[in-house]
Order: sequence, then structure tokens, then C-alpha cells
Amino acid sequence: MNTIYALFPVLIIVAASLLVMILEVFLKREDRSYLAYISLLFLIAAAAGCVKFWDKGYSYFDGNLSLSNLSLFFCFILIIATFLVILISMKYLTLQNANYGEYYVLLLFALSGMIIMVSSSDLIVIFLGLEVLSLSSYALAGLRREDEKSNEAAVKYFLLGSFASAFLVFGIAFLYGATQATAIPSIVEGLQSGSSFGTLGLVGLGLVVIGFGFKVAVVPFHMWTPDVYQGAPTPITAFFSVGPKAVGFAVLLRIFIPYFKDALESQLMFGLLWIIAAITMIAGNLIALRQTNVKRILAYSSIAHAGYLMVAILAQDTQSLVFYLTAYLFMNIGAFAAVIALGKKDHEYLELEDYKGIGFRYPWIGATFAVFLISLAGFPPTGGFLAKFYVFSAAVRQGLVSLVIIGVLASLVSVFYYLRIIIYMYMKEPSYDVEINIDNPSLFLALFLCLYGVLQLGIFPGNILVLISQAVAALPF
Amino acid sequence: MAHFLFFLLAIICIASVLGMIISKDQAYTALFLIVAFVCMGGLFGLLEAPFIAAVQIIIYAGAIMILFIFVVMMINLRKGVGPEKKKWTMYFAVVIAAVLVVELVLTLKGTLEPISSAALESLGSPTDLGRLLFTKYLYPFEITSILIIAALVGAIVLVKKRDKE
Amino acid sequence: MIPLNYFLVLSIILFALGAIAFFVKRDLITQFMAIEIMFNAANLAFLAFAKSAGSLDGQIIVFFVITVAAAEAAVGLAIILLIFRQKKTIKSEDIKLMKG
Amino acid sequence: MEIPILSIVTFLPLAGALLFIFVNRDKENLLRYLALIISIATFIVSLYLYFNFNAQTPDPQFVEKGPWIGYGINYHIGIDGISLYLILLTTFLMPIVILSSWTYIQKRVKEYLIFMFLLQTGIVGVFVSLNLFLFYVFWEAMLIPMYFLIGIWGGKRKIYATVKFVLFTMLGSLLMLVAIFYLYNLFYKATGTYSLNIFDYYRMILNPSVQVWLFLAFGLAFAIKIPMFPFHTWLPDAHVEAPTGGSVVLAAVLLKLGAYGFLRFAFPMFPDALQKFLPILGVLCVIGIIYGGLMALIQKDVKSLVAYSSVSHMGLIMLAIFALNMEGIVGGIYQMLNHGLSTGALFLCVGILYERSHTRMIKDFGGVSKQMPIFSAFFMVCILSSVGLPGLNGFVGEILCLFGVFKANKILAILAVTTIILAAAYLLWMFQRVMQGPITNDRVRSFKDLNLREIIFLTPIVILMFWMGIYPQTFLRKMDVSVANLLNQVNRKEVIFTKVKKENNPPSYILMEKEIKKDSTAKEDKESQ
Amino acid sequence: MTDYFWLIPFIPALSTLILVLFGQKLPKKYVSFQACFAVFASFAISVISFIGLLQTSHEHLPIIKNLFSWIHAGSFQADLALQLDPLSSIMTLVVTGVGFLIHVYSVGYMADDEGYTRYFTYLNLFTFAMLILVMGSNLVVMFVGWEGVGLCSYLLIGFWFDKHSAANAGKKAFIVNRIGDAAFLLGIFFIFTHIGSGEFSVINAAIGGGAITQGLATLIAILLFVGATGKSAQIPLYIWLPDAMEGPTPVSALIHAATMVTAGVYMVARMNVLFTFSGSANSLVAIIGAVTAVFAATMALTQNDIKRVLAYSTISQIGYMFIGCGVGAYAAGMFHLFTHAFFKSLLFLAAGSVIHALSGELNMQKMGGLRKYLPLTYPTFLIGAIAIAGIPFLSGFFSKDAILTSAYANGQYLVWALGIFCAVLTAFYMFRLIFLTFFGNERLEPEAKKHLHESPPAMTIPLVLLAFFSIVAGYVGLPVVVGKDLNFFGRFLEPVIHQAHEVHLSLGTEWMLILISIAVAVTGIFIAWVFYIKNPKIPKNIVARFPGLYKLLYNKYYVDEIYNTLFVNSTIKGSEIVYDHFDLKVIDGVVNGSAKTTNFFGKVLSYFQTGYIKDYALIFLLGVILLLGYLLF
Repeated sequence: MNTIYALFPVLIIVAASLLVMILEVFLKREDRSYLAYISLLFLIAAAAGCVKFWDKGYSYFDGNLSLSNLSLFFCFILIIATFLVILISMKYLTLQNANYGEYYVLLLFALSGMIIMVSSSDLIVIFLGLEVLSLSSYALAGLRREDEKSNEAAVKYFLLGSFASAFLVFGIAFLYGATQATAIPSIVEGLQSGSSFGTLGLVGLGLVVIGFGFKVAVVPFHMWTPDVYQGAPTPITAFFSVGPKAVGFAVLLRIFIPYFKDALESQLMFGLLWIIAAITMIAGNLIALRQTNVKRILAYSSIAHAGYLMVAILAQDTQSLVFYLTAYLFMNIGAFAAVIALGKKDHEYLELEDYKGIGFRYPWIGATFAVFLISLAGFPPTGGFLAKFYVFSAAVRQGLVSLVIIGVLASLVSVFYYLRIIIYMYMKEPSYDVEINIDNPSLFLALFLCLYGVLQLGIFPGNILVLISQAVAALPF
Repeated sequence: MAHFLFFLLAIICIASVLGMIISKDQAYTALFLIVAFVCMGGLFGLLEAPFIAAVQIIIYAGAIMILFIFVVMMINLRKGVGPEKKKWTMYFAVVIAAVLVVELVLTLKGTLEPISSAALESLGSPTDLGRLLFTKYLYPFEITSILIIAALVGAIVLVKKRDKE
Repeated sequence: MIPLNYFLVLSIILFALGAIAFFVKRDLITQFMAIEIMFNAANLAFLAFAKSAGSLDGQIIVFFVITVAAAEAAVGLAIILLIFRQKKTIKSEDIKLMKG
Repeated sequence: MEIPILSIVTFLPLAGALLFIFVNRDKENLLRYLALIISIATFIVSLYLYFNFNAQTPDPQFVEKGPWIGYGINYHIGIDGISLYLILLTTFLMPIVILSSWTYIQKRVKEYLIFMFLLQTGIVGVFVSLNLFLFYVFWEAMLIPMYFLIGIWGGKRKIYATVKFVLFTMLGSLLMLVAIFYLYNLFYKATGTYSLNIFDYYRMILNPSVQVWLFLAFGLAFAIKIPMFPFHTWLPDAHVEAPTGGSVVLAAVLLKLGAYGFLRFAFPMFPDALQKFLPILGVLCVIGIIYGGLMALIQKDVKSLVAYSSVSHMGLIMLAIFALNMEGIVGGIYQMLNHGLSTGALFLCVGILYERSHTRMIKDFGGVSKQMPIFSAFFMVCILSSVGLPGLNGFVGEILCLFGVFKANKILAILAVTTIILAAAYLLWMFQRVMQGPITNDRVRSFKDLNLREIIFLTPIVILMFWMGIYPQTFLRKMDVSVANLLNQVNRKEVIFTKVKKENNPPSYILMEKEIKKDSTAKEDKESQ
Repeated sequence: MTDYFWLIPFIPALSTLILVLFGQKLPKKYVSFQACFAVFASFAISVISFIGLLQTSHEHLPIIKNLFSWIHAGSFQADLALQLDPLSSIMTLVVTGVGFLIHVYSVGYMADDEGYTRYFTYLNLFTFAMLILVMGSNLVVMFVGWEGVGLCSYLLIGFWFDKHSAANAGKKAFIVNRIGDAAFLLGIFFIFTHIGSGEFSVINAAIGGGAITQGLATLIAILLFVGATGKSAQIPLYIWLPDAMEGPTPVSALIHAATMVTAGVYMVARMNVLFTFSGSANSLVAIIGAVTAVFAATMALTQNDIKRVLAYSTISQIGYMFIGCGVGAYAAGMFHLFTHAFFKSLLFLAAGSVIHALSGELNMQKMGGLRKYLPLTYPTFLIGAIAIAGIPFLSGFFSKDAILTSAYANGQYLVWALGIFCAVLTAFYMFRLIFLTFFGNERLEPEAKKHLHESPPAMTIPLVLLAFFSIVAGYVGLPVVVGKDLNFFGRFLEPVIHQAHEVHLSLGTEWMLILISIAVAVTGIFIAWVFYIKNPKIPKNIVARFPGLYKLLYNKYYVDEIYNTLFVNSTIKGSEIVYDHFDLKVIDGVVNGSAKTTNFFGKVLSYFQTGYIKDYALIFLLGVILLLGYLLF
């Protein structure tokens, strides 16, 4: 149905950010938490809108903006992610000297960019959305202005991100040249019709893969990830590890699931993604073994997870991909939330050495962190396990047995470094006292929500699976 | 004539990019870039995109490069850093560039013929362009506004003076 | 009439040069300039394809790309300024606090 | 309304663990008593299973089935004569473990008990699962509490040991997971419905060449868990470093999961592959028996000695199970229970010594019997049970195992019989060095004999040892039908596939269509989606 | 009267249970009373059952009491069943009778030991196990007793476990026994697989019905016999018995002389149908028995430890019993077992009395002239010695003669010759022992001399009783030369010993054989007299003449050492090498190595993560190139 309602999610988020931007000027520094509450309120409204529009299939601008169930589902989890990120940021910003009202503005802009991306199937719109997301992200990464690491993260992210964007644009240009279209369905159709522009289209597609591969951090376009994740303010890292990854895969999904339908035409691309998935899983996990900084460990882990998600793309199973992303959202934000919880004024505890004995000193934080790590490692009965279960079983159904074996072996490696954090938390005696700020209710709410999400998805995922299957039923998007 | 213009512009463009790579002076670098962008504008014109050519020169060569120069002057590192001195890096760079060019050109193999044969008189006037922008491309156009605000906010928050405690 | 693939080859060369410039140059500003060259190369390709397709869509896209480049320039230069304020340098080699 | 008795047995400990979260950690004794009560309650409830178990039918009993996630993933549990006793063993040992940890665990009591209960739920869950997914969930989930138990309350090299344990075990189980995917998919292709119900897989007869790979994947997981030679090196490390309670559970129950897995999954699903691998497996088992025994002989640490003895004993159990005859399998299962009791008890005894001396090195002891006569008696009984002395449980199992093996393959049996010599050698030698001889270490002189609590937790084990040794029919008679059914399953498939094999192009699976249709499981799954 | 025979083993069992549970709290006197009474009660029932058995006709034999079904799984069916037949009846009489006397003796002997209660607990347990062994109606139950007595032997040898040597000896006994048991077990398995049951009656019937081939029978018989060599201390598994003397002396008397060690003989007799059917297994039994007899006797020649001499003598005498069984004269073998139980336990107990008197001195070189100090011990000892030496009219003469005659009659002349040779040696070393201990000059340690005293009545009364039986026990099995059908023993056993061999020798030959036996016995005694009373220098001269031979004998042919190097040490050394170089380096090495390799790759990969933007760009570009290359080529 072509209606202006379709604009609702984007509009409300943009409106929220503008409102926050204006209010920021009038609010005193200590009252800035109201900005967060306002943002949260708007996010709830947006989420409610997503719920309301379920199964309605609204679209606008000739389909440039279409709220299919899948889009709505993505919107919904992105809003949840942002919601959680705001929750974990509130206290953090004051503690870590980054209490700018613009923080929420940028975060909401980034969210709007992501919503634009997932609710469109036109590469131009997606590109613009991506740039909205990216520009906000660059700024967010550098938001702890006094912190050299944060600066460094911003500049690395910015330079490499723009570099990758250039490839993306070039790729879009090639695709445009090959198919005279920028809408994904037409492009896929054009590519599959086997025109004489085969190679041009293929290379264009390859360049697009590079562009988005950078965003979702697959090897070898992952190099920025650990540095940016380490340097960026931790809530933002949590955001980076979930948001851009989700939208990146949402786009790849739109392109490749229809594209892979035609097995003959897509063989080359399939092989390419196969290789990328394999090396991503392997390299991400292997490098993570060597890390001693928790944020870096989680960074490499998110690279590895991109590999698993790539497997889902190859398995051409939207459902498992979406489920994986949902579970990943909760466990990863949860893990970062736990990392944030271990901080005090002007200092965060990020080295493994700091984690010695934390598990018993702060039993609740320790236990929830352990649950997230266990989930990331893929142990039942957590969402992480079920997510891997779905992805890999879908992959086996596609006959990707060897890739799945690589995947499970890689995740075996991952068990080591996830459990390593637990070792430090529970099995080593502290060598010095770690004082943290416990007065952080919003953070604990976020921790609880993530914990709930991880366990709910692991033990009783029924409802969400139903939702996802409804979302997927609307294919093609 | 058109050929001549094309090659002239192309050579100047490539040369100034090379100049940018080789030059050590920040200001020269920026100037080389402006030259390249202007040439690019010319090339756009050759491709029957007068409006875009104008935009290119105004926004790129004008606004963006002024911004660059502005920053260069703020930083005031006139004796900046040249390109990499280590020889292997340069060799490496040349090899990579060559391979990249070869690969991408090979991509065009099949496309060479159809594109060159397609010779159309006119694509349309800036009016058509404007109409298109506000009808078919309204949504992306609106998005650019979000993009610009976001960039604005981002830029400001990063460079504004820290407010006092 | 100039064959359009001339433009495409030029675009490819410029793109490659931009990529290489990003790799060989050692200060942040120039590296960023290299990226602008790459964007321009892409624009050239777009226009060429637009010409071949005989539609204005390509030109519109270029318009958007230029907007994006402008916006990026704003943020990018702000970041570079930030770095300069903190570190008094814009050499990209000096930015290696985090690694491994 | 049926009482979901099996769910209660499975999840009562979990409920206990959840309850514990809300108990103040400083009230350690309250926690301990609560834990004891919960574990005893679980045991009592599990006794209901025994008394109401119908020994006449091979079908699973106390079945509970409910929709869960869909796509074939159901909550489907039930027990037969094979799992019944393993569950009882688990629930029986848990109060003992808790009692044994009463003073041994001084710090972080709360967490310890929580992990113990989680572990129990995991273990019992594996035994009751009739759905492959459910089984795998429990199988993997169980690793976590064990990981913590070793890692937090373990000895000096605890981290190395626990990481090795988890990674090693996971290596196998992850490959098994891939195999499960493969089966899952194959079943879907065959019937168009999703199912992970193991009985459906019993009816799906796979092409032998497919079976080989799947069997390898499943087998590796189980072989590591057992552990079979040469996958055993995690065991001594884990055992040595684990706290007493952990070692007891590890030795008594966890190792049985591997054997159980073979019986429940690998055998009936891949009988042809099983036949193919039998020679290798048999040889590995025999190597394990002798090798484990020889290694045990020279260990300097009591716990690692017992650990290697486990390798040897589990080798015999597996060999008996691989004999694929009634005597062997019944003996194997019985011996699993025996091994659970005797090795568990040995670890308890070692724990008692450790609590007094804080060393496990054999050379630090000597003449302990003089100081601790009551302990000495208990220890002796446990050793004798492990050695397989008639009148005690070990003998019944051992003779059945060896006889089963003997019926299947005389040469392997002759080699396997060496176990009764080796077991006597390493255990009695250890006993001699630890308990007998003059007191050389002054510390030994300060040892106090067992206190009431220790006597209380050792006594039931010893009574059971005698009971199982003297009147094994209590246990044996409820296994027969289930084991016979298993053997039928294993043999039946062979016959069917040889019929089909004559075709030129054997399919990758054959379904026994009629039975599938008769059975409503597949349909229900469809509806539940 | 046989209704309650199954109670026989369970009375000591009950007593054991009570002692285990409450023993520590009960007074010593009560403990000993209960322990002795339990055995006595068993003895009483044994006697009653025996009488009942005499009245039962052969058709009703054996009387089986099936207590409950024990192990039932597939084709392996074993019930806990006891049987009463002549063979088990005799054994129960011996076990409970001699056992009772030894219990009584122990009351005195162990009076001051701190492990008093524990001792009687073990002793009762042993009685129980031994009774199960002899009364089991199938092989599995027999095996239970078989292992049970092994355990008790282990416990009692290591009774004084705080002595290294005792603990070691106990362990050695158990393990060596286990080697035999393993073979025994295999034998049982063969029987179960080919006959399908372990019940003796079924087995006998099946073998009679030709259920197994002769070759298989031989294999089974040999396996069972290997078990017997372990339990009964025959070559090659005899090595544990001499060490077993570390236990208290009454234990040596009961377990390592009278009852347990003869279990092997009992078992062979029990399985006589099998052994006879096999034939060649029988010959092996005879040869092993004969060789062991001589071999052990030679080792006894030079020992100075009074108990060790008796231990070797036991080995040697059991060799005789096996000769009996091996030549088919199972009744004779059993007869020797019967008489041996009396005189050998007598000897041990008497030796115990000596040791007790000397406060634990075992070395005969430090005794001498004890005759006058131990007025009761000396004569009883002497009776035992005469009995074992084979002097007529004492029990040993009859039984030994019956065996040798059967051997000769069966044409096993070599075996017979070895037996005769052994008889010389036996007479010699027994009287060497008598002379060294009770005659000659006193070579006592001053400390020991101080406490020198005759033993209390609790010890001497059993001695006297046993001495009495050592004299008369032989008269239940008189040889043919005395009169036909006077061999009550043999006739009594006939229902069990199928196809019992009739001795087909002329009376003259029989007489000749008897005379030869007597002659060699007397010769042996005479030589001993010459060596140790008449001219004590001769032994020293001989030692000086043949130092090598003496050393060889004194060190027991170095068999222990050879076994140690060959089996024990090499196993341990080998295991250590395997552990260090294979288990830790190879198997564990693979595990740790794979972890290290993984980590190494991680290190290599993280090396690329340099932190420089341009390096990241480089990797990115390389990625692009490879990716495009893949797509294009």
C-alpha cells in the first residue's frame, strides 16, 4: 500500500534527533539525561509504530521506501539495539567525560540511516542511508575528544570507511552500467538474464560486496574493526558491533538471496562468499586468541560472527540469518554492557588482568557477563547456541558441509578466548582491587534486558521464530 | 576536437593526480587536486552533463577544496610529508595500481562495443534533471538533508570548544 | 564522438591512482584527498554509463555522490582537526596507538 | 493429569540452583543443608521411577512430550532400562557429593552448589532426552558447570585442565552437531517433515557409506567423553585438578555419557557403520584397557592413578558394549554403574585424604591405616570393588563384560582379561604405598579418622556395592528387555540393507514408510509449526 | 539331616558381619568366643551333614540348595547355589575342623596383638570364603570363594601391614593369584560358551555326552589348571607362598598349609571328568606337580627360616597332590590333601609355638636344644615331621604312598621317580629342621632366652588334637595291601570321581613300592641325623665344596629376581617410558601441539594488524585484487 505512513519510523527518529538537538541548547549540563529519556521515548514510539505496521506492507516513493515485514523486523531490532545502547550510555557519558547532547543526536541519526537502509531496496537510497550512518558513526567514534584512542578510532574509521565507500560507489556505478538500474530487484534480474555485461555486473557486485564487507567486517576488509572498537567509546562500540553489521547483512541478504536462486549465474559469487566466510571465521577467531584487551577480543569475535552470518547468506536462509542477528544483538550488547559496568570515573577496566576475580567481587555483573560470553561461544541453552544451530543446519541443508565443519572448528577456537575471560573473572585471584561505579540503574536494566533476551531466545524462542518466519514469508522484499 | 579535448583533459587530470601524489607541499597538493577536479568538470561536460559539471566545479573545486585549503592553513604544516620514501612501498604501489587497472579494464572487455556504439544526441536539460530530482528522487534528496545535518552535527561536536565544567 | 569506454578507462585509472595515493601518502589530509579522487572517478563512470543508457538517472546519482563527498569532507576535516589538536601531527604513521 | 515425574527429576536440581541465587551467600550452612535436602528429594523422586518401571516393555516410559521450538525440536523425554539406572546413579551420588564437599569446599559455597545442581540437570537431561536437539542441548550445557567446577575449585593447574577438558570435549561434540544437522536435513528430504525424534531416526536406514561419516562424527564425540584411547589425555588432568565432588561426578557419571551415547544414538542409527568399525574400536578398547592399566601403575599422584584406572575400566565397558551381545551390553551397563560407584568412592576416599594432608602424592603418605582404621576399611572395600572382587559389584559387571567379549572375540577377551591382573596390581600397590607400611611422614600422625559425616556418605555406597555384588538381579532384570530391543535394532537394519544393496544405485537412505505413517510424531511436528 | 547344610558357610559370614560392624566395641574375650563358636557351629553342621550324606543314596547326589538367582544376563546364567556331595563334605570337614582348632590356637597366639578383633574378623571371613569355594555348585560361585580366599589371604598375610615386607607379601600373593584367576576365568568362559552352564553336574553330563572336543577340553583344563597353580602355589606361580609366611603363623597353618592352597587340588578333583577326558592336561598336571614337588623340596634344604622351610614343604606336598590328580588318582590326591591338612597345620602351629616361645625368632640357626624347654611342642612337632616324612603308620605315609603307587601303576615312572626323590628330600629337610630346632646346642639370643616358655593351653591343646589326627587320619584310606575295600576314603568319593582309576598292580609290586617309600624316608632321616647331629661339620663342608649350588638353592634359584626383572620391573620401566615419551609427549603432545599451532597462526595473523592505516589499506587493496582476480579468472 502506497502511503505516507511508511515514512513514520524514519520521520519519528529524525524528529527525535532534531528535538534533542534543539533541547540540548537549552538544557543545563546536569540535566542532559532528559535528552536520553526523550530519545528513549521516541524509540519506544518508533518501535510501537513498527509493531503497528506489521503485516500492513506500507510503502512510499514508488517502493523506494517499503515497510515489508522483514524491513520492520530489522527496524525493530535496530531500534532495540539503539535503545539498549542509550541505556548503557547514560551513566557512561558522565563518567567518561563525553556528555554531549549531540551524542544522542548522532546516535539517532545513525539509527535513521540504518532504518533508511533496511527499508529500501534501491542502492542509491541504501548508499545515502549508509552515509548517514557512517558520518554519524565517525563522529561518534571520536566523541571522547580528550582520549587519543578515541581520536585514533575516529580517524581510522573515517579514512578506511570512506575508502570503502569509494569502492561501493564504484561498484554501484558498474552495476548501473551493466543493468541500467539501481534497484536491487532489477539489478538481480539484469544480472541473471545473462546479458553481455556479465563481467561488468559481476565485478560491480564484487565491489559492492567489498563496500558492505567493510561495514560488516569480513576478512580481509576487517582491519579497521579491532582498532575502532577498542578506541571508540564502549557503548558506541556496542552499537558498531551490532547496528552496521545488521544493516550490512540486511542489504547483502536482499541482494544475494534472490541472486543465488539462479545457481548457474551466481556460482562464482557463491564461491567468493564461501571463501570470505571461511577465512573470516578462521582469521577472526585465531587472532582473537592473542588479545588481552577485552574490547579487542570482542572486536575479533564480532569479525568471526560476521563469518557465521556469511554462512547464513550462503545457506540462503533468511530466517536463520535474522535469528542470528537478533541473538547476536542481545549477547553482544550485553557483553559490552558488562564491560561498561566495570568502569569508574575516567577509567574503564579493559585489560584481562583487570578482570581477575571480578566474578566473585561483583557476582551479578560477573554472572551476566559470563552468560553473554557463553552465549557468544555458542553453548546451550543460550540464544547464541540456537542461532548457530539454525545457521549451520541451514548450511548443511544447502550442502555446505565442509564450510560448516570449518565453522564449528573455528567456533571451537572461539570457545577458548571467550572462556579465557571467564577464567580471569572466576579462576584467578585478583592482584589489585578493582573499584567500579555500581550506581548505574539504566545499565543494569540494559544488562537485564540483554540477559533476558539471550535466555529467551535460547530456551523459548518460539514467538520470535514465528515473527521471523512471518517476516521472511514476505519474500521477495 | 572532442577527442582532443578529452585527451587533453584526461592527461591533465592524470598528471595533476600524479603531481598530488608526488608533491610534498600540502598547498600544492590541494592545488593539484583543484586542477584535477576542474578537468573532471570538463570531462563531465563532454558527457553531456552540464549541470553536474557546474556542480562539480562549484562544489568540489570551489567549496570542498576551499575547506581543504582552509584546514591546511589552520594546521599550517606547509612542509608536509611527501609520499612514502621506502622503495618497496612505491614498487608495491605501482604493481597494485597496475594490477587493479588491468583487472578493472578487463571487466570492460565485453562492454566496450555496446557502449561506444550508443550515441545519443541529448540526455536532457537541467530542468529535466531538476524535475527528476523532485519527483523520482525526492526521497534520496530528502535523505541528503538528513545526511548534511548529521555531518554538521558531527563536525561541530568534534571541533567545538569544550564547555566548562 | 568519443567512445565512452575511453571515459571508463580514464575513470578506472583515476580510481586506481586514488587508491594508490591513499596507500602511499603519509598525511591524513592527502589521504582524504585521494579518496575524493576515487569518488570523482566513480562519478565519471556513472556519467559515462548514464550517457550510454541514455537516462538522466546517472547524473542524479552523481549529484548525490557529490553531496555525500561534501558532507564527508566536513566530518573528515573535523576529525583531522581533532587529531591535530590532540597530537599536533597529521602524519598517519603517528596514529598507531592500537594494534595487534 | 499425569505428574511429569521425569521432568521433576530433571529440573528439580535446576530449581534448586535458581533458588540458591536468592539465598545469602554468607549463610553457608543453610545452603549446604538446603542442597542436601534438594538432592535427597531428587533421589527419592527418582526412586519412584525405579519402582514404577515396567520391565516388560522396551518402549520408553514416563514419556513426556510437548511442543517446544518447532521444526522437529520438541520437548520429548522418556527412559528405558538403559537410562533408568544411569539416572538413579546420578541422583544417588549427588547427595553424597554434596556431603563430601561439606568442609572440603570452604569458599564460594553458594556457587559450588549451584554449579553442582546445574551439572546434575545437564546429566540427567542427557539421559532422558529422546530428541536429538534436546539431547545436544543438555550434552553441551553440562560442560559449563563442569568447567567452572574444575576451574574455580581446582588445584594448581586447574586452568589448563579445565580448558583442555572443555575444548577437547567440544571438539567431538561440535562435529557431532554437524552430523546431527546432516541427519536432520536427510530426514527432511526424505519425508518433507522436520523431526529430531530419535525413534524416527531409528527407522531411517542410511546408506552405509553415509553412515560411516556420521558414525565417525558421533563416535568421536562419545569416544572423547568416555574417554577411549587415544583421546584420554584430558581425563587425568581434569581428574587431578578437579575438586573431590567434581572428580566424583566426572568419573561416576560424566564418562558414562559417552557409553550411553553409543548405546542410544550411534548403535541404533548407524548399525552398518558400527559393524565396519567394530574391529578398530575393539582394538582401541583393548589398548585402552592395557594402556590405562599400565599408566595407572606408575602414576605418582593418587588421583591420576585413579583417572588412568578409569581409562582402563571404561575401555572394558566399551569393549563389552562393542561385543554386541546380551551379556556384553548388560554387563557393560552394569559395569558403568559399578564403575560409577567404585571410582566415585575412590575419589571420595582420595578427597578425604586430601582434606587431611593437602597432597595427593603417593610418596607423601604411608601407614595411614594405622591412624585411620575405619577409613582404611572403607578404602579397601572401594578398591576391592574396583578390582572386581566377587561379592562386590565390580565382579558381576566384570564377569559379564568379559564373558560378552569372550563370546564375540576370544583374542580380545584374552587380552582384556589382563585387566583383572593390572587392576589388582595398581590399586593394591597404591593401597600399600598409601595406607600400609611404617609411617614415614610426620604429618600422617596427625590424621584423624573419619568423622560421622564422612562415614555417612561412604556407607550408602558401600552398602550398594555389596548389594549389587550379591543380588544383582535387582538391577539386571529391568535392563533385559531394553537391551534386547537395542540388539534387535542393531541387527535388524543390517538385514534390511543387505536386501536393498542388491540394487545398483543404493539411495542414501531408506525409510520404513509404514511405520512412520503409523507413528504420529511427524504429523504432530507439522502441526506444531 | 542334610537339610541345613547350606548354613555351613553363613554362620562364619554372620560372625564376620557382626565383628565388622561392632567388633571394635566388643570385648576381646567375646570376640574370640564368637569367632571360634561360629566355626565350631559350622563344623558341627558339617559333621551332621556328613553323616546325613553317608545315609543318602548315590542317586540323590549331589544335594543342591539354590539360594537365589544371581547373575542372569543372556546366556550367562549363574545362581548362587551350594551343593553337598562327598567331595565338598570332606572339604567342609577339613576346613571347619582344622579351622576351628586354628581359631582356638589363635586365641592364645594372638592374645597380645592390637589387631585382635581384626584378626578374627579376617579369619571368619576366610572360613566363609573357603566354604563357599568348596560348596559352590557351579564354577562362578566357586570362583567367588576362590577370589574370596585370595582376598583373605592378602589381608592376613599383610596383617601386620606396617611392616613393608608383610604389606608387600600380601600384595604379591594377591596379584600372583590374580594371574591364575585370569586364566581360571577364561576357562569358565570357555565352559559357558560351549556348554552353556557353569553347574558342575551339567558340565560333567555334557562332557560325558561329548559336548566338547578333546582339544577344547585340554585347553579348558589347562586354563583351569593355571588358575590352580596360582592358588596352590605350583610352578610357575608358586613364588608368593614363601613370602606369605609374613602373616601370623596360625594363618600360615590355616590358609597356606591346610586349606586355601589346596583349593587348586580340590578344583582339579572337582573337574576330574574334564581332566580325565582331556588326558593330556592330566599328564601336564602330573608333571607340573612332580617337578614342583622336587623343585620346592630342594629349596627347602637350605632355608634357615623355620616357616619358610615349611612353606616350601607345603609347595612340595601340594605337588604330590597334583601328581595324584594328574595320574588320575583323584581320590589319592584328595586323600593326601586330607592328611596334609592335619600334619602340615600341626607343623605350622608347632612352629608357631616355637616362635611364640622365642618371642618371634624365626631363624633356625638361632635355635637349638629347645626339646627340654618345650615339652609339648617338641613331641607334637616330631609327630608332624614323621607324618610328613612318610614313616609308616602315620597318616602321611598312607596318602603319599597311595599317590606314588597310582603314579607307578599308571606307568608314569618318571613322575614316580621324582616323587620318590622328593620323599628323600622331604624326610631330610624335615629332620634337618627338627634337629636344628630341638637338638644340638642352644644358639639362642640372650633376649629370647629370657622369655622362653611353653605356650598356653589354648595353643597346646590344638597341637595335641592335631597330632592325634596326624596319626589316625591315614586309616580311613588304607592301601590294598592291607586289605581290600579298606579304602573308605576312596569309596566315599566314588560318586564324585567318575571313572576312578582302579589300581591294577600285583600285591608284590605294591609291597615293593611301599618298601621303597619307607626306605627313602628312613634314608632321608638318617642323612639328616648324620649331617646335623652326628657330624655337624658336613653341611659346612658341602657348602664349601659347592658354593654355587648352595647359593643357588639358598637364593631359591633366583626365581624371584628373575620374575622381578622379567615381568615386574620391565613392566614398570616400560610403562614409565611409555608414559614419559608416548603419553605425555605424543598423545598429549598432539593435543597441546594443536593448541600451540592454533595459537601460532593467531600470532602470525595478528602480526598483520600493525596499527598503520596504510597497512590496513594495503591489505584491503590486496583483498580487492584477489577478489577481483577470483571473479575474473
